[in-house]
Amino acid sequence: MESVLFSIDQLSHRYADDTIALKSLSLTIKQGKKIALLGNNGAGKSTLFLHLNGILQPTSGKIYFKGKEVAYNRKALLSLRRQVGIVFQDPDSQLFSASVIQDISFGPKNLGLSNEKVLERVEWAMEQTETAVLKDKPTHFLSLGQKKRVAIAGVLAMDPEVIILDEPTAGLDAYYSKQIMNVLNIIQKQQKTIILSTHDVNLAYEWADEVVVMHDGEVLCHSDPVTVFQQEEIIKKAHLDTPWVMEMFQALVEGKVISSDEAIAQNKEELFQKIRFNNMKILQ
Amino acid sequence: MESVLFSIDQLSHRYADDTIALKSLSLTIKQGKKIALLGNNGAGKSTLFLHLNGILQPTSGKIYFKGKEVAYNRKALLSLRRQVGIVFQDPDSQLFSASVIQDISFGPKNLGLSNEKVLERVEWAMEQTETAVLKDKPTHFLSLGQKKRVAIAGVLAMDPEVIILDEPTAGLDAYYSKQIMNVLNIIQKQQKTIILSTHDVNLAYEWADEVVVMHDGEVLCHSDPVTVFQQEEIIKKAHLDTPWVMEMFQALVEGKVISSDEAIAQNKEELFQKIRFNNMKILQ
Amino acid sequence: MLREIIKKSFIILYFSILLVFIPKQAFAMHIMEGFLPIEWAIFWWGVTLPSLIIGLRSIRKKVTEHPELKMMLGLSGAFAFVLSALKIPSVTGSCSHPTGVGLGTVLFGPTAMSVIGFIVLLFQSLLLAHGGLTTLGANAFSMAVVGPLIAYFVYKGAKKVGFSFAISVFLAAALADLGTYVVTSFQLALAFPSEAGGIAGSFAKFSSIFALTQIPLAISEGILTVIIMNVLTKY
Amino acid sequence: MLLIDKYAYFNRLKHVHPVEKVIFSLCLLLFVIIAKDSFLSLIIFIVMSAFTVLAAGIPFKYYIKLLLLPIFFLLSGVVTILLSFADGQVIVSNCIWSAHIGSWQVYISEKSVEQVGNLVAVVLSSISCLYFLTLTTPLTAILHVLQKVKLPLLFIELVALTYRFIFVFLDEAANIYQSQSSRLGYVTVRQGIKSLGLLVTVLFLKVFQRTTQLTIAMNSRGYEEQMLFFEQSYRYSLINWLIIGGVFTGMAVVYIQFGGSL
Repeated sequence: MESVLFSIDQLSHRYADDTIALKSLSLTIKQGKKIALLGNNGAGKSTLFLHLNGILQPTSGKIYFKGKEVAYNRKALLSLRRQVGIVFQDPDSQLFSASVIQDISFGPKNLGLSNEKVLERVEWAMEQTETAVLKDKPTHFLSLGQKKRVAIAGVLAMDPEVIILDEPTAGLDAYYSKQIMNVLNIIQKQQKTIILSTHDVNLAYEWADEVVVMHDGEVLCHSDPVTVFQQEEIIKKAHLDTPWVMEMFQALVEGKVISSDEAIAQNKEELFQKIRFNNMKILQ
Repeated sequence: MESVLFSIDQLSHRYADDTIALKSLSLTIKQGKKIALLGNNGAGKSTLFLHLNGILQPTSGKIYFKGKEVAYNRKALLSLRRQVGIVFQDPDSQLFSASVIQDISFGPKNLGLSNEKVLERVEWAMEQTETAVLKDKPTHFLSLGQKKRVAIAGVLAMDPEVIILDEPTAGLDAYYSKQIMNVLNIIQKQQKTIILSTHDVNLAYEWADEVVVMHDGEVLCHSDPVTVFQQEEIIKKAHLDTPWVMEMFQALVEGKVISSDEAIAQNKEELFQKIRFNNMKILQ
Repeated sequence: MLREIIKKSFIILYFSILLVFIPKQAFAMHIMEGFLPIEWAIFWWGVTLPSLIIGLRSIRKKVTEHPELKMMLGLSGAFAFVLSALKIPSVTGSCSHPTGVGLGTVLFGPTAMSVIGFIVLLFQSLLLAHGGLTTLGANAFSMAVVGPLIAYFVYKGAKKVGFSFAISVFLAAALADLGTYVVTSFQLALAFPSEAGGIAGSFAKFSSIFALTQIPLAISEGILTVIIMNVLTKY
Repeated sequence: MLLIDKYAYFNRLKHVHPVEKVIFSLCLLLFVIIAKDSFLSLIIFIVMSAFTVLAAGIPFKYYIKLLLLPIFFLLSGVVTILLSFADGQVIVSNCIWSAHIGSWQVYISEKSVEQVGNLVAVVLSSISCLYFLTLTTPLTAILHVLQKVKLPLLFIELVALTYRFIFVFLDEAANIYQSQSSRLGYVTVRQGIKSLGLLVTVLFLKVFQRTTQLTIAMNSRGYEEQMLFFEQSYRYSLINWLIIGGVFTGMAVVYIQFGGSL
């Protein structure tokens, strides 16, 4: 059963200095999905995220969470933020406590849990993100990759149903990026919804169930990765690249290496398999 | 003729807090090359860069610039810094002036040039980096991509022979990354040497003449991109990925789509051409 | 005795009426542009300038030894400005703005702080429309000269007497804040003596009005500074 | 985030020579305060507001909002001056309103009403002069003027650095605040003070961090002891000087003809 989590209706946002960040954007987000948000710098991704957490209020339009309109009184916000966690892009602005364990416990403590409960949550979150060894380290001694994992742990410890991540792999090398993506896969197995923004079209293509392309405060396209990246016009308009697996697949179809009837490869392994398969056909 | 620009001999660096950032590293950098420095966070890339500009002094070992040992008196440093420019990763820590033109003119002013000369240099640098339209804008209204270009312009305006860039494309989307790389290509045509550090193996593979892989304060490997990325052990040790063009090429050779005698593809276009060529062979 | 009580209850009434006028964001302590008569504006500029010059001289001396100090001071000015643009969740439910004078002084000393304070006030009048240019001298005297001095001496004195670090910091920050408002009230009283009570009567009126916002603010600023210094010393 | 700053860069008078704008606004400001004349003040208030809204194109609504900004200070100051206290037995002359409370009386005298009326006019007029300057002149241009009047370079350097990093730290403060709110950091006052303390601490540590990075970056570009500022070229305009001269003459005539008439 796919229940609707967020339903955004004609959402517009205009900042105090009159810049318009979102232009009557409508979007539906279903439970348990892995959603990638693509778009260039300044497309409005971060503004949208801040709305999903109730930090910004719409200039016009409405946001429904689990069918109820989002309200902005203290009690409603408390309940919304308990269920929706955001991991921000710059971990330096997210980690504000002196030590790792203090930082991870910031959220659960604010939920008013008992000390034992908080500790339980924190330990669980550290286990999921493999940050237990960093526990007593001061946050400013961590590497970027470690900081990002601690930031994720801090949100996980609040046990939200939806986790939003702003550019979780930006600035990380391949090794740490994979580590982060592994953490996300573990989380997703627990039926949590994950929404992330990224510049990495290859990551989005291979990882996401759904891809949302944003440009200039609007949603250009929202569908499964293959459908989205086949729309060349949209990809060009949003200044995106085509994922190389897809580009390669198309080149191989054109080059008659892969038959044009074959389903498009969704990741590197599938592509390699198709090439091996072609080879076997030739040998036969 | 390839003259040697930097010759680094057994360079070690130990910070005041006793972390050892460089371990008797030796490296030769030739004039007019495009060099990519790869390595995970904490490999010592930034420390190395600060040595090349005379900001850090070696704990042991020597650095020669154009055959002469680098000295650390004021006059020698001024001359070194006139010839070697660094663009740092975070433009907010590099741009200290409120207006773009003030910032770009800072370096040339320090060289003691006349106002007209300064203006000439600034205008030239703005033209190269396509920042002339930003001229009168205050720094705080610029986007990240614009700030990065202004930071490059500020270094270019000093007309150095070597330009060092720390992660010039980090945090930028595909569109702005390409813009930065275009700027670098323009600069390189003027016989300048460019050294950049990056996490993006695909960029390094396609762009660089030489790739240097660093790990834990040491140089693991220094050669042309193809040779470097063929050494699987080293790539693994430095937590790097194989560039997809190369990986794909190998898969196609294994899949017998491309003959194993063929030279390895150095970029996407070459790879596509080889596939088309294969197709034609089959048709014949 | 009865008289005293009635007087007090009357003052309370008077303040409750005033409270109605307090908008959400009260920038109470900056004397606004044009409020001071020209002779007083000039007078306070004249009082403030010497301490600015002394401050600049002492900075110049230190900068030749440690060039990075200049960057440090500039960045601290930016920090102090940003601090003053933040809202403290205050005990009264309204929001107030920390001045950061106490914090800066404990860290940099009063002479450097007077220059930084002056620059911050300049930016507040130019970018936030708090205070003004003709009244900058008076505002700088209360907030950038007297405030830092009080913070400095209270902190040193409290340490000497043997108070704990936290209490010394709290007293320094809170008293600097209170001292600032007393000076501002005095400046206003000098410029606008009341008919009946003269300068003293006018001072009583101004200082009791500002006490309303400033005492809770001084307490929250003191607590905030202690929290910050505590965390900072742990780093 | 700072709207005054934004308008300073995007208004129709941004290219006017900053020296002209500074002289225009500051001289009128001084004139208002020295003359202390209600009628003159009202005229100058209208003229300056017209320059700000009509000539520079600052939105009228925003301008009104700015005028209301110091209202608390003005009201509390005005009420304080207006009301006087005295012992109930004293007979007050020239009193237009009074009330007895117990053995005390509170009253408003004719003189204080006059003083307050004049004060409000002068204050309004002065802030209109200040706002004209801040809404039309970017800080980068004001720095240029500070150089022209030969203020100590160290002072200008500190002002310039402060200005640049105000925006860097504002951004960072906003980011930290948002991430704290998303983890429920500001739900109660207690949590709020604690979270704000953490925010300020982190921000303060960033001052040190950025100082180190900035020093390195500046050294790498040949920085020695002083920041050398590039002389920017602005053009003086005869028409502007004529307008400035015209307004001054006009105001002087108003003052001489109608001075003290209100």
